[in-house]
Amino acid sequence: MINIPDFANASAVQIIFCVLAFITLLTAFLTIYSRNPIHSAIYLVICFFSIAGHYFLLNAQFLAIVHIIVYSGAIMILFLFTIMLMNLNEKKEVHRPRITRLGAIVSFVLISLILIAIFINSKPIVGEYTSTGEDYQSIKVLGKVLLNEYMVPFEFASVLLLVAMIGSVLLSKKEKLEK
Amino acid sequence: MNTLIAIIGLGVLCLLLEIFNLTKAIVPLTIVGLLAVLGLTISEFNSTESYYNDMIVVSKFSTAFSSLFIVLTIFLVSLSHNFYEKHQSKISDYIAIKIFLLSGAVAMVSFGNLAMFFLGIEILSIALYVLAASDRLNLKSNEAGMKYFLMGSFASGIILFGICMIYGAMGSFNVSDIAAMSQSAELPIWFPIGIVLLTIGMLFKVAAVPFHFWAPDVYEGSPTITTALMSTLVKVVAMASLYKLLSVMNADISESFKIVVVVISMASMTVGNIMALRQVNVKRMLAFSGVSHAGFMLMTLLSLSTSAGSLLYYASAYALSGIAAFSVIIYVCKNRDNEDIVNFHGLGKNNPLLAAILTGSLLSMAGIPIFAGFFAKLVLFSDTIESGYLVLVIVAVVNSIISVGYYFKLILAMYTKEPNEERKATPFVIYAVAVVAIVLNIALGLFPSTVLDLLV
Amino acid sequence: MNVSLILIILFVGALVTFLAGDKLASKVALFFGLAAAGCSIVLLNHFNLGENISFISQWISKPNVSFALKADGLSLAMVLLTTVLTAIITFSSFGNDYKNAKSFYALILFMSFAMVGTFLASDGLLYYIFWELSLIPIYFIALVWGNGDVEERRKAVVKFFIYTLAGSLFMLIAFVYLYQKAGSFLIEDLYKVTLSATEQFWIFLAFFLAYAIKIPLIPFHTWQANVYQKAPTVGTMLLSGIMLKMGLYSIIRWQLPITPLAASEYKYIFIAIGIAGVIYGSIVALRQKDLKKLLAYSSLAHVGLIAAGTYTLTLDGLRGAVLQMIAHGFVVVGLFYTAEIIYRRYETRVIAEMGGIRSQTPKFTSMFLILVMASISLPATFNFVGEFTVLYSLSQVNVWFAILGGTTIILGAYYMLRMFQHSMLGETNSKVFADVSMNEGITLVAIIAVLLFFGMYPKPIIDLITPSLEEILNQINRIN
Amino acid sequence: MNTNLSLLLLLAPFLGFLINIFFGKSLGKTVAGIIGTLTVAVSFAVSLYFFGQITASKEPIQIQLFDWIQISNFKVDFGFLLDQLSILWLLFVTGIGSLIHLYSISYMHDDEKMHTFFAYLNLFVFFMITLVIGSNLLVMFIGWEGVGLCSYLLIGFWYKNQEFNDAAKKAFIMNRIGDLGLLIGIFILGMLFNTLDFSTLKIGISGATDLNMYWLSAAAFALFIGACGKSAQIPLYTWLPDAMAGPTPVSALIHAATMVTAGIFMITRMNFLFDLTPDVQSIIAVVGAITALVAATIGLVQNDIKKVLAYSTVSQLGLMFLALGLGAYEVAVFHVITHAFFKACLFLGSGSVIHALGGEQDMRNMGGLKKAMPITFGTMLIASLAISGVPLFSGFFSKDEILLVAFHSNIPLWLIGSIASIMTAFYMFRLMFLTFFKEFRGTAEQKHHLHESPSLITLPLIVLAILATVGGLISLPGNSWLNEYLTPILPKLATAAHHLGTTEYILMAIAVVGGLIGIGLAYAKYIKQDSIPAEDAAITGFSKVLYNKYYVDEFYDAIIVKPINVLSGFFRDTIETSLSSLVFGLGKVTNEISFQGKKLQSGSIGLYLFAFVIGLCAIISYLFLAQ
Amino acid sequence: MNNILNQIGIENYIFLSVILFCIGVFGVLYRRNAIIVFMSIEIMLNAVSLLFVAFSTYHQDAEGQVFVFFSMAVAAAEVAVGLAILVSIFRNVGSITIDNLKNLKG
Repeated sequence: MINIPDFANASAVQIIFCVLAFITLLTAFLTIYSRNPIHSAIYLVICFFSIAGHYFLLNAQFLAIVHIIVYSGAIMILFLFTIMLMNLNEKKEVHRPRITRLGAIVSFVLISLILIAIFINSKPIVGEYTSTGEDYQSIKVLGKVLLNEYMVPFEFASVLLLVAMIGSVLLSKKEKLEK
Repeated sequence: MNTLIAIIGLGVLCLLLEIFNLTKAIVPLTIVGLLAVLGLTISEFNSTESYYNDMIVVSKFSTAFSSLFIVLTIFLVSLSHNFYEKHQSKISDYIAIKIFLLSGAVAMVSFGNLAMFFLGIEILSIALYVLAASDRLNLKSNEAGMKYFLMGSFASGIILFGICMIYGAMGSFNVSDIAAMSQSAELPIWFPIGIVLLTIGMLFKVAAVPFHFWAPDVYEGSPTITTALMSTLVKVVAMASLYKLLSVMNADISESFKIVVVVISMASMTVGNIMALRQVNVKRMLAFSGVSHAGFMLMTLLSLSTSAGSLLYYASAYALSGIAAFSVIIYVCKNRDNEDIVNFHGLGKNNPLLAAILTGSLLSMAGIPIFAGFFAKLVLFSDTIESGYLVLVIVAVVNSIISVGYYFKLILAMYTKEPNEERKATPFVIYAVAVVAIVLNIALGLFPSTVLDLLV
Repeated sequence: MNVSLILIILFVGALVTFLAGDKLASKVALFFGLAAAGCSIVLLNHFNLGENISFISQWISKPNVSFALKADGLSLAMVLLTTVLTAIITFSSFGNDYKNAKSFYALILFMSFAMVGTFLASDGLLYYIFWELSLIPIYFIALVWGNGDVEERRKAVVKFFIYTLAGSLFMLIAFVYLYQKAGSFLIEDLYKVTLSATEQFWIFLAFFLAYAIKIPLIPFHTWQANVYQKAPTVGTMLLSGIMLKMGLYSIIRWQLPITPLAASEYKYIFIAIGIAGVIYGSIVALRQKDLKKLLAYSSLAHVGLIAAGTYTLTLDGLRGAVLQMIAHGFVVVGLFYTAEIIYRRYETRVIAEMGGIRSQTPKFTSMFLILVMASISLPATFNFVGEFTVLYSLSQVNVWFAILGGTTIILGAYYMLRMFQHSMLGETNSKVFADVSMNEGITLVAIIAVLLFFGMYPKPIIDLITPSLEEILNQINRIN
Repeated sequence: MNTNLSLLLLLAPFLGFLINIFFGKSLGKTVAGIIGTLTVAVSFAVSLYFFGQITASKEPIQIQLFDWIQISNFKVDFGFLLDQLSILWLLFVTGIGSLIHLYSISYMHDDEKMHTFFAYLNLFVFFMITLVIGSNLLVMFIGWEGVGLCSYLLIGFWYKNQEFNDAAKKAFIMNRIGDLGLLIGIFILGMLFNTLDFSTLKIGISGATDLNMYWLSAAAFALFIGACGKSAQIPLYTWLPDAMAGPTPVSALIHAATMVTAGIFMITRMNFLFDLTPDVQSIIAVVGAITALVAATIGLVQNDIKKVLAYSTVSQLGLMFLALGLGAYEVAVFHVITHAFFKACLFLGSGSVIHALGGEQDMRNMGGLKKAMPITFGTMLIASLAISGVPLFSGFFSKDEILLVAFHSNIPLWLIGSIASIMTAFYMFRLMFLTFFKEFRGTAEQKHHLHESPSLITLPLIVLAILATVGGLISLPGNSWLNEYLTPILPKLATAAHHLGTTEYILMAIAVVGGLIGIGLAYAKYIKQDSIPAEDAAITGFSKVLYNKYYVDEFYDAIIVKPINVLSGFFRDTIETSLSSLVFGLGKVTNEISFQGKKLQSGSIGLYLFAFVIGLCAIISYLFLAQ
Repeated sequence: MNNILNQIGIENYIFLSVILFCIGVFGVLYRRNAIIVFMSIEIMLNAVSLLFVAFSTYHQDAEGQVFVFFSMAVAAAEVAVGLAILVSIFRNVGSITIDNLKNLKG
């Protein structure tokens, strides 16, 4: 069941969670709702930061930092760069036909209701969450896991990035034969 | 594992060759390299091993499918040279992307860890987005790339969500661990949700109804060779990995899930075939035909434990006839701005051999004996009846009948309409690929046991 | 020495014909056609000496499919019909100049190959494969070399193809279902399968659909007349002379013994369908304007009677059906050939545009008349032997069946004689009609000789087919 | 020996057929004619030999050649049975056949296809012999249908005239209706007795104790229908008058003397069956009587000389059936023989007349031929007297026997028969008077060409006239050679008492008087009153009905032929097209769905994703919420 | 060491992620500006990443967090390729409204 946070007796962690969750959802929503792409991008950055906040909350500091670097740093810059490049502003976008918007809202409501209903219906997790006490998320451990057990996927990810790189180049490189 | 490394090495080699200005050598070298890889893979056939903490698990299933993928890639690469005649400067990129795509495909059938699977499917997808949009001055190609990208990323999100739920339930990405744990009674509901989301993501990739909408548009818009790749290699890869995912992670899927599969399978066949009837564009028609074939292949999911051989056979039959068909389409539609049936008028007079090959491949897809497509359907029907879904088989049969309608539309166009232009020279490569593919198809039809019994 | 030899000859023949080039194709095809016919006669001889000329070898392990060719009297009779008619049909086409002749003749031989395979196969799947395979060549023959408006032809041929394929696919389901029960496709194993009444009914129906469309029985015949009309005469001959016999043969070989319960339970209905076809076909034939269409409907009537004979489940019914199948095969080929001969001279198939031919061509008229008489089963022609036996078996079931089925001899005479009268008799036609050429004469004489000889002396064929029919009848009458 | 001879008997005409059909043209007309005649004469000679043999031995000759058709519980041989009945038939078939062949040499000499004509005639004789000597019903059936074929060919001999072809076709189809009946009868007999062989059937039927009367009657009735077709009885008689379209010798041979008697032959053959089924016998008798009367009435007003004779034939056949129905097979046979003589003579005579008039057949355009054609006139007069039942001529004896038998069993039937006889006398002499007496009414040109026919034509006429005169001798009342001869076939004859009492003599007298009245009436009307039949349009009242043959043809046309044709049109235009469009309809519907479906594939990513999401929702909610 | 989930509960993380994910889905469906659609997809991926980390804590296992790296790599690659496609479309059409991409249909 959804635990309505009891703010009176809430611990600091709980309050932080709620605030972060609120910010995350709000900015995510605003990202979509905002009509100016630049605004959207800024909201998205805030959203990413709040997610990083969640990571911090969960004590995954390394991941949080990487997240900020990758998303807020790299990806968002890419977005902004593109937006600037295309010189977009909000006037260009016209409202979608009502039927499409209605469809979007319907499917949004449907999917969220269904997913939430399923999780609510499912057996709640009872009992204490285990805590082994072992270190499992420090940089050291992550590094070991990533470069020992997950060495192959790690290397394979490089292929992924290589493909993305070749692909992006392919799609934007001018050919010699082209006029 | 060796296969994977070799393929990636080959991809890098392609890139290097361009640096050394050896563009001419790329295609032949790649083909030779792929043949070597094929040999390597086949030599590993009977050795079941796992590598690097179960990241890659080589089994009969994986080697058999990997070999099929490699064979298909050889065909596709062979066709590339001709197709990219005017883009010689980029050919290394194209070939390299295809090789990397192959590596993703191989990873998708030989994964032992969901991370490998995820990365494999992403490599495959991203490579495909690029290839679909690769004719970048062509608006259709752009649109195809964009549509595929948007929907594909969406599906990726779903797949990722599914993996996440599985991880939440099991605490591991290792499929053998997951399989072991899936036998225990107390499972959080996250696991089945994860499986279902994963399956839906994969259904998108195989273009099953109602997740098929992208397929016709993307097939039509993409450069023909990419369409060939999508409709043969990628479809087969997606299907094989879906099969593998479901069979590896939990041995028996629930009855209600089977019902879902049955419904989707029926819907795919029916929608695919009916929609294909009125198509004018051949690629689009084959896209819908592919949707219906996806429906057929989904039937294997109903008898997971026994139907690996059937799937392999169906996949081979379908993909080989697809290759043959597309090589003819590439020939016919070269230098045309569309792939309408009009272009095929009179092919029977202009180029009887290619017309015969296209006819053969269409007949194979329609499931006419002695082509492999017939046995493919037969074993599927047999398996499905055995598992008790007679109704599904009847729907499948009705669909086979409908499918004849559009396959024959093309055949009719070739043989009864007057040609609208002079015949042009046919490159040797196209002949070779088409002939070899159709001969392989017929050989499979004559000796089905060779493939059917591989995965027993 | 075994029956696969015939298949090999025909298949190699098809290949060689294709490679021989347009000029030689017809002769090469005739050579192989004759070789196959000769081979089947030699094999028949071996068979009569008691040698085992069957052939079986494992083909696919899972599903369990064998390449099994079993030659018993019934199969051999049908093979003989096929090979001899193929040779005759090939020869009959000599007067015509076909475009892309090498493909044309190769397709004829290939079709013959598939049909022989259908008649010989004793493995359900193999049988099905040959069955389907025979569809492809005729499709192309009708499509590419057919006559009339292209659009119309395309419509007719595609309808034919889809229709027949639809029927046979249901048969495939039945086979697969049976396979699940039997674990093998071999006919012996399929005979052994025990099926409940419901299962038998559905399997029977699935088979029936395939055969009713192929034969065709009413109301599944709508493809027939159009295709017969549009196809080149060679194609029509192949279709009507041999291919529709595949359906009738299959009833005897596959449908009845596999589902005996259903067969005996519902036989009245199916006899009635057959007989309805007789009457319906005859009546529709009355007012056909196109010669080939008229012959098509006459064929519909005849096969209706044959089918009714098979469903009597009596030895007479089966035997009469087989005799009539062979006889009808020859006579219908002959009749379509006469249509072709007229077409070669007058370039029309419309009966009203003919007439007054007799006075110009006594020889042709005589032969045509003999064929007409044979087709309305005048005694002393082969057709009479078959028709008599079939009608006799029908009367054993119920005399009314015989009476209703027997209307064919009245109505048949009516439409055939009317056709003969308006196409051949009357004031001399102003257009010159050259008498039959050497080739045409030989073809027709060969057919007529067969019809008359076996009309008087059918014993060899009766002796050939009877033991195998008795065996099948035992299967039908087995106690489940 | 017997086998070879019987084959010679059978195959000689067939040989003639083959020679004439293949080489006739090169042989020349006369040679073709001679070959045709000789081959039949050979058969006649062989028949005579067999006749001698059988009168001596009294043993039927059975010949088996080979197995023909195999049925599950019996097999049908191809064999011959030469017994008294078949040899009797053989004699007059081949005998009259030879005469008519001879006649035809001259008659057909002007026809360019004379060799074909002889080929067909030979073929006919061949089939007729097969019919007669077949040892079982099926071999008989070969001949039965074979003569039908020849009849078809010969009626339509002048095939350029489509009306003649129509007549030929009609004859064939009418016969086929009967043939179906015959076949059904054969089936039932085969089913009941497991044989079709005459001799075994006879043993089977007479020996059996528990016969199924229902099926037996059905078989007999079915056989009778067959006989109706071939022997032109009501309701299947209309083909015979039309069959006069053929050359006159054909009418004489096939449609008067031989083929049409096949029905009587068959019923006599199967007498052991019919004797057991009195119901069917009465039907036969009634049908025969009515046919006799109806045909006679129609004959009264016909103007075509051959039509008169044709209806006369039908009427006489009716009388024979009357006899058959009353169980007096020997009488029927007797009348068959005498009828063959005088009717052949009449037809040939009329042929001679037609020949002389250059093809004119309408009696209104004849007259006064007596002087020009004395032989023809004389022979025809004899034949007419015979058919009218004037004493001492053959017809008197045979017809009288029939009436006698009828009187003994059923007075109304006798009455009908007698009236028919009177009418016969009337119309025959009407024919004679109109043709030979008074003045010639034809064109001047015809008159100029009038001549007696050549000797090849008159010779057969004379022979037949003699036979028509003395033919009655074979079965004189009270001392019948024929009855004695037929006793092995008709066992009842041995026990039947043949005495001539007062009743018989009175009846005889009545018949003679009746015949004379008929002649007298004709004389009164056509000689005294000098009347000539009116033009077609002027015929009114009942005679118009008669002249138009009771409108039976129109009636059949309206209730059978037209409906079938309409039905055919309906099937062709409506049922066929709708069945066809039903099948196409399925395709069209699918295509239409496809067409509408294309709109769904609108190209909008939003829609695609929407479908994706909805699909996802549906699956998930089905799997996790609905359970 | 205290498991932080004891205070918040894994369910809440699931709900948060699900809602975030659904907002992403909504964005993809709702917006027609391709860039915003891309951003929505990023939101979806991030929602999943968040859940990964939560589950990682739940299981006290590092693999979940490692997987997030891969997911980041994928996200980066996708964005790169996606934007490349977008740029090429923009060059051809001059607009990035995905509703204009309706040439392929039927």
